[in-house]
Amino acid sequence: MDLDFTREDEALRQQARAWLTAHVPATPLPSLETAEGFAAHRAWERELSADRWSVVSWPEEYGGRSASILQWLVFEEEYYAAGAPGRVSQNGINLLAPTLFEYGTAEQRARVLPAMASGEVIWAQAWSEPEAGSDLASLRSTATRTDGGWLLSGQKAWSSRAAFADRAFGLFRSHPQTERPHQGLTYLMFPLDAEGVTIRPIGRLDGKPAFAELFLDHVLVPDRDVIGEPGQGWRVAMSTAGNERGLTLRSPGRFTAAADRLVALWRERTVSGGAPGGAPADTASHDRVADAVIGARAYQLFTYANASRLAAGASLGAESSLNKVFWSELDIALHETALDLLGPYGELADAAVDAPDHGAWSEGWTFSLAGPIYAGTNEIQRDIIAERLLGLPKGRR
Amino acid sequence: MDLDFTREDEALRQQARAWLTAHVPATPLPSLETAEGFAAHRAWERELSADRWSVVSWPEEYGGRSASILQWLVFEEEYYAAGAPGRVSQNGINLLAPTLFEYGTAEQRARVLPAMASGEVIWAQAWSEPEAGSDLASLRSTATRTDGGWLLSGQKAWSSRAAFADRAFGLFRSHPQTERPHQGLTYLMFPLDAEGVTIRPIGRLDGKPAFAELFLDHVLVPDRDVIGEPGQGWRVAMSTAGNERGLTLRSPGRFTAAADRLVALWRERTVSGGAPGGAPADTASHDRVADAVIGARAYQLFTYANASRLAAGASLGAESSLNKVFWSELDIALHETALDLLGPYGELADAAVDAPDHGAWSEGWTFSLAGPIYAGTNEIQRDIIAERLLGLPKGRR
Amino acid sequence: MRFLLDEEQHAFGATLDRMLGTAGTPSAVRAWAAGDHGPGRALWTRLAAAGVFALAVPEQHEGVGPLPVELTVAFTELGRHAVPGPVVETVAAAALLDRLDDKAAAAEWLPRVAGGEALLSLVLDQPATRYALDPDAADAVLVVDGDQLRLSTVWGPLQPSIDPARRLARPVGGELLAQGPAVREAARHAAEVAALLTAAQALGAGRHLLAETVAYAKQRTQFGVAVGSFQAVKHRLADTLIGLEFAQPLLHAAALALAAGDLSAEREIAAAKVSACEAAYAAARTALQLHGAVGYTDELDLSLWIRKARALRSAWGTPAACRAQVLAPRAGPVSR
Amino acid sequence: MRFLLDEEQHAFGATLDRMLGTAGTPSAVRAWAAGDHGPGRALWTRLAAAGVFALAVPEQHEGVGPLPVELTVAFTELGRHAVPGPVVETVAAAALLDRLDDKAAAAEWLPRVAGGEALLSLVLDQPATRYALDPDAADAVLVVDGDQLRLSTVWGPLQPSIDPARRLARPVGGELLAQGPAVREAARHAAEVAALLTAAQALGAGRHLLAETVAYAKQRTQFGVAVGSFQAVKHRLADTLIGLEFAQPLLHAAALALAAGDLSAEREIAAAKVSACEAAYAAARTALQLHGAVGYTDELDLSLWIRKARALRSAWGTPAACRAQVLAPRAGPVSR
Repeated sequence: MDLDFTREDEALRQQARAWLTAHVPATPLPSLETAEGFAAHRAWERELSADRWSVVSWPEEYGGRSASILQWLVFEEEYYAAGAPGRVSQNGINLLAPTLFEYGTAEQRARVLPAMASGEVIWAQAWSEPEAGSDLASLRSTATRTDGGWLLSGQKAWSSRAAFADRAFGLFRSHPQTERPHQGLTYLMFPLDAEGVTIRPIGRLDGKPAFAELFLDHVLVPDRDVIGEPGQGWRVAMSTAGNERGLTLRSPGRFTAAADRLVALWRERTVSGGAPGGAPADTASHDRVADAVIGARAYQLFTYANASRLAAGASLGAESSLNKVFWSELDIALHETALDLLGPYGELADAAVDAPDHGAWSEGWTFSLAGPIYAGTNEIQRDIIAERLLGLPKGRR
Repeated sequence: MDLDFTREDEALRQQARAWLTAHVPATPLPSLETAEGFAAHRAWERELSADRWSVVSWPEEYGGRSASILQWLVFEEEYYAAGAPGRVSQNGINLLAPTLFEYGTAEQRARVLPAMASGEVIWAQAWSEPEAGSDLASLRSTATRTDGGWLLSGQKAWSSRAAFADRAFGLFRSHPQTERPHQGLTYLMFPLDAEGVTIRPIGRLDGKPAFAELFLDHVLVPDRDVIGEPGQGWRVAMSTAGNERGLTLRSPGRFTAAADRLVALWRERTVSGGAPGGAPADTASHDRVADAVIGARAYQLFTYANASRLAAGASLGAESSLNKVFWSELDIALHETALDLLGPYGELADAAVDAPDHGAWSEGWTFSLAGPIYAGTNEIQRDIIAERLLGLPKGRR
Repeated sequence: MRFLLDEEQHAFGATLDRMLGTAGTPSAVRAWAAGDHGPGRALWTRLAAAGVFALAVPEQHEGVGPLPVELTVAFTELGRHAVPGPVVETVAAAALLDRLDDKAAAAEWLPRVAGGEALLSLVLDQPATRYALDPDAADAVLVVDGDQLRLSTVWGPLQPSIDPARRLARPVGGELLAQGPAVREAARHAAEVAALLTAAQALGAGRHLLAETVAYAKQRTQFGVAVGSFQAVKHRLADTLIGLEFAQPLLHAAALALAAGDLSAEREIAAAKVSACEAAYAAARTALQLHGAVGYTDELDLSLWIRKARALRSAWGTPAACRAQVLAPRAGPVSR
Repeated sequence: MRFLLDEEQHAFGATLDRMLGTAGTPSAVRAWAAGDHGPGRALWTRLAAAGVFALAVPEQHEGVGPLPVELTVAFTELGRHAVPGPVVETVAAAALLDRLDDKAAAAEWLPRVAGGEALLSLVLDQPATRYALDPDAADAVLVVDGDQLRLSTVWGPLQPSIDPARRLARPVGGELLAQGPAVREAARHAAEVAALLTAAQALGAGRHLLAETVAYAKQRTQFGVAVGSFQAVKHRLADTLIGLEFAQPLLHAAALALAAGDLSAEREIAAAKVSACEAAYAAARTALQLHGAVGYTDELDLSLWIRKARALRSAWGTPAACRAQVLAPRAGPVSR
C-alpha cells in the first residue's frame, strides 16, 4: 500500500500547475450562472482545450491526454488550488461523455466529443421532471417514433445550464406499454434551439438562472442522436459509467483547495483580530476549521482508495452513496464556517463590492446548499447505505 | 407576563437555601446505586423529611408543604445548586405518589405516603418487561384473582432501584381476554421481600446494580394494594398525573446547577491553563459550554411556562415529548463537554481517587447516557412530536 | 409568576398575523429588492396604524412605550411575514434617541417614528454593524462613533445581502447630533434592543419556515406516499420544532429583563439571539432539504425566508459574539 | 499509487480476526478488570506468536519492524476484539527504546517485547498522559520527564478508568535509564506511535460496535417489525458507517507518513486520531441508543466496547489537542 505518484503523475502535476499559473484569470470570472459569466466560462473552456487541459482523462483523439483516474484527480487538485474557474461543461463531460464512451457509436463520439471538449457545444442535463424528482422511473415525457427519428414531447425540470446551453440529453418514454416503469425509456440528445423547445429559466436561491424548465412539443430528433438501443435508456443511463461518476461528481480537489482557503481566512482573522466581531468567532470556529481540513483530507484519501480499487478492476456500487453524503455535508459545513468567520460580512451577496474573496464564500455557500438535494437526495443515499451496505430491511421508510 | 416570584416563593427559597447550607454533606454520598450509598441516601431522605423537605409539593398531612409547582421548581433549583444528594425515593415520589393522589383510596394514601416521604419505604418501578420495552401495551405478567387478592406471576425488567428497594409498583394483565392490548391491565403495589419474588440485580454501564430483573411466581397481593379499578390499569398509569410527570421527571434545577458547575470548570481550566492538555480544549469548548448554559436556562424557562399553563388550568400532552428529548440531549452534551474539558482525567471512573469533583462528572455522564433510552426512547418521542404536534401522517416508521 | 403572554398580547400578535397574512408581503419584499419601496412603506403605514411603532416611543413623544414584550410579540409577526425594511433599526434608533439628554432630536424624530412616517437606519460603534441597512429607504441614518452621534445623509455604494430585502451601505460623515458619555450609554441600550428584536424576527421566520415545510411534507408524495410519512422527515421536523419551542421562552425572558432594566438583560438577550437565530437557520436548512429542488428556487416565496434566516444570523450579534457574551466573566450564573 | 492494503496485509488482519474471535476476549477483559492478568497474558503470548509485537521491533533485536502499516492493521483487530492491557504502550515504549543511543536498554527489552514476554507501560512528558496504564501488569514502567528517561517500579494507587480493561496509576521516581536530547526526540516519536495505534484500536472498536448493532437491529422487533426497518434507525446506522469509512483512509495515510518519516506525520496522525476516536465514540452512542436498556447493562459484552470507545477518545491525544495539531501554523495545507 502506498500514496506515491509516478514520475508521469508528478510531471502532469507540474505541467498543469505551470499552465494554470500562467492562464488562470487574476480576478475570478463572473458567475457562470449569468449570461455574461456563461460566455466568459465558455471562452475559458476554449482556452483550456487549446492546450488539452479541458478533458485530460479522454483519449488524445478527442482532445484529451488519456490521463488515469489518479492523474485526473491530480489535475483537479491543481486546478482548484490555482483558483481556476468553475467548469461550465461539467454536465457534458461528467454525465454525457462517459455514456458515449460506453454506448455511443464512433460517429457519435467523433461528432459530439471534440465540440464538447472545446466548449463550442455546452450541454444541459434534462433528467428530472416535475413529478419525478427522487423517483426517476416515473418519467412521463415521451419520444414517439417518426420517419428517421423521434418526436419528443413533455416537460423537463431542474435542467441545469439550460438557460444558456446549446444542447441537452435525457430519458424519454418511447415504449408506453411496459410492465415496469424502468422499461421502455430511450436516451436521447437534442438541441435547445430546435423548433418546439421552450425554455423557462428558473432562478436558484440567489436568483441566478442556474436551471430551467424545458417544454417540448413534438421536437424532432434524428436517429443518430439516440444513444444505445431505443427502450434501453435506463440501462444506458445507469451504466457502469455510474461507477466513476460517483467519484467524478465532485472531485476532492475542490474541497482540499477550499479547506486551505478556509484555514487562510481563519489565520487572517486570528492574527489580525479579524473582522469586527471576528475575534470571538475565531476561538469558537477552531474545531470547525480543523474538521473541514480533516474532512477534505479524508475525502481526498477515500477517493484515492476508490481510484485504486477501480484501477485494480473492482467496481463501485453503493459506496458512491457514502461519497455523496460525505462531500455534500462537508461542503455546507465548510462554507457555513467561512460565513460565520466573516461575521457581519458573511451576509454580503457575491455581487457586493465588499464581498470577501470576490464573493467566493457566498457563491460557494449557495452552491453547497444544493448538494444534499441533487444527484439523489441524502435521505435516499442513507437508505441505500443502510440497505445495500449494511443489509438492513428494505422498503419501510 | 412576568417572571416574578411571590414573597412566599422567595421565603421558601431562602428557607430551603438555609436548611441545605446547614445539612448538605460536605463530601458527596457514595453512589446511590451501591448498597452502602443506598443506605446513606435512605438516611438522607429521613433527614430531609424530618424538616419536611422531602416532598414539598405534598399536603402537610402527608409530610409536605403544599408547595405549588413553581415553588417545587424553586426548591429543586436550590436543592441541586447546593450539591445535595440524588433522590433515592424518586420512583415513589414522581411516579407512584401522583397516581395515588388521583386514584388511591384515603387508606392507601395514609398507609403509603408518609412512609414514602420518610424514606422508610423505598420504591422500585416495575413497568418494563423483556418483550415490552418501548411498547408497554404488550405486557405479559399476569395478576390472577384469588381470595381477597391477586397472584402475580411473570417477569419484569429494568426495574430501577429494585436491587435495594422495599416495594415495587407496576401493571399486570388481569383480564386475558380483551380486544386491545391496553385493556385488562391492573395497577398493583407489591413487596419485594414477599414469597415468590426473585430479584436479579443488573449492573448498568459502569457496573453498579442500578436496576434488576424481577421474577414473580404466584406472589400474593391483597386487594388493598390495587390502585384504581382492576382492569383499568392502563388508564390509571397514563392518568393526567402524566401531565405533571413530563415536568417533574427531571427538574430544571439539575441542569442549571450542572451548567453553573461546567462554567466554573471551564473558567478554572482557562485561567489556570487547565489540566495538562486542557488548554486547547478551552477555546474549542467555548461554544459547547455556552450552549450548555443557554440550554439549561431555556429548559428552566420552558418549564416555568409549562408550570404557568398548568396553574392556569391547562393540561400538557405531547408537549412533554419536547421536554424529554431536550433535557436528555442537553444532559449528555453537558457531561461530554465536561469530560472533554477534563482531558486525560476525563476517563477516570467516579471511584478513582483523582476523579475531579469526587467523580460527579463521570457518574453524571454515565447517568446521562440512559436519558434518551428510558421513559420512552427519544425516537418514540420524536414520532409523537411529529404526529401529535405537527400532524404528520402516523404509523409508517 | 405567570410566564405566559396575556390575552391582549396574544390578541395583538394574532391581529398582526391576520393583517400581514393578507398584505402580500412577498411581493412587497420583491419590490423592495428591486428598489421600489412603495409597497414596503405602505405596509409600514399599516403597521404604525396597528400601533407597532408606538410601542417603541414614550408617551411624551406620542407613543405608548417602550414596551419590549409587546415589541417582541410584534417583531415575531414581522419575521413570520418577512416584512422588509429597517424595522429593527428604526425601533433601536428610537430607543437611542429616547435615552439622549438631547430632547430636541427626540422631539423631532420620535413622534414621526411612532406615526410610521419616519424610517431610520442605524449604525453603532460595535462589532456586529458596519453597514447601514436600506439607507436609501430611510429618512435618516444615525451613526454612533465613540461618544459621537451623527446624522448621515451620504453613504457608499448599496450592497446586496443574501437576503433580497436587505441592502447595505457604509455611511459617510454626517452632521453631529449629540456627544458625550450619554451617547455611549444610549448606543449600548440600542444595541440590546436591536439584538432582541432581530431574535424575535428570526423566531417568526423560523415558525413560518417550519409551518410551510410541514404543509408541503403532508401534500408532496414520492414513491407513492406523502414525504411527511418518512420517519427521517418526521424526526427532522420534530427537531426543528424543538429548536424553536425552546428559543421562545428565552426571547420572552430577554424582553422582560430589558423591560425591567436588569443587569442580566445583555446576557439574556445574547442567549435569545443565538438560540432564535440558530433555530431559524436550522429551520431554513430543513425547509430547503425537505422541499427539494423547488425549495432552492427564488420564485418560490419560501426562498425569501430561507435567505432572511441566514442574514439575521449575523445581524446585530454573530452567534460567536452572543455566546461570548453569555460566558462573559461578570455574567455569573445565567440560571439564577 | 495503490492506496489499498495488499494481500498479505489483508490476510494478516483476517488471521488475527479469526484467532481473537475464538479467544474469548470479553472474559479476558473481565478477568483483567478484576486484577487477574492470566487470560490477558495468554492472549498476549498468542499475539506475539502471530507476529504482532515483532512488527514494532527492528531485526537486530529479533523483530521484523518497525512496520507502522502492519501495526495499524493489527491494532485495528486488537480494538475490534477489545484486547486488554498496555498493548499500545508496549509498542510505543519499544519505539522509544529503539530510538535511543543507549543500545543496552534496547538490547535488554526489545527482544522480550518482540517475543511477547515483556509488557511495558509508558508515561511521556506530554499533556495527554499523566498516568501509567496497568503498571501492575507491566514488567516495566518507562517514564520520560524532560530529557530524562526513568524506569519506575513504584506507583500511586491504581485508579479505575471508565474502561474496565484500563487501570491507571501515577508512577513515582525510578532509576535513570537515559538522558539528553535523544530522549526528547525518542519520546516525540513514541507519542506519535501511541496516537496512531490508539486510533487504530478505536477504529476497530467502532467497527465492532456497528456490526453488533446492525445485527441486533435486524433481529430485535418492536411494534411487530424489526427495529432495523425504521428509517431513523437506518439513517443513524448509515451515518455511523460513514464516520468509520472516512476515518479508515486517514489512518492508513498516517501510518504511511510515519513509516516514511514524513514531516507531515504528526499532523496526519492527529487527523487520524481525532477522526477514528470521534467515529468510534459516535458508534458507541449509536450502539447504546439502538440496543436500548440492554445496551446499558455491563453484563452485555457490548458495554466493554462502549466504555473503551470513551476511554480511547482522550488517551494519547484529546480531540481538542489533535485538532490543534492539525491547525498548527507550521502545518501548512493538510491536503497536499
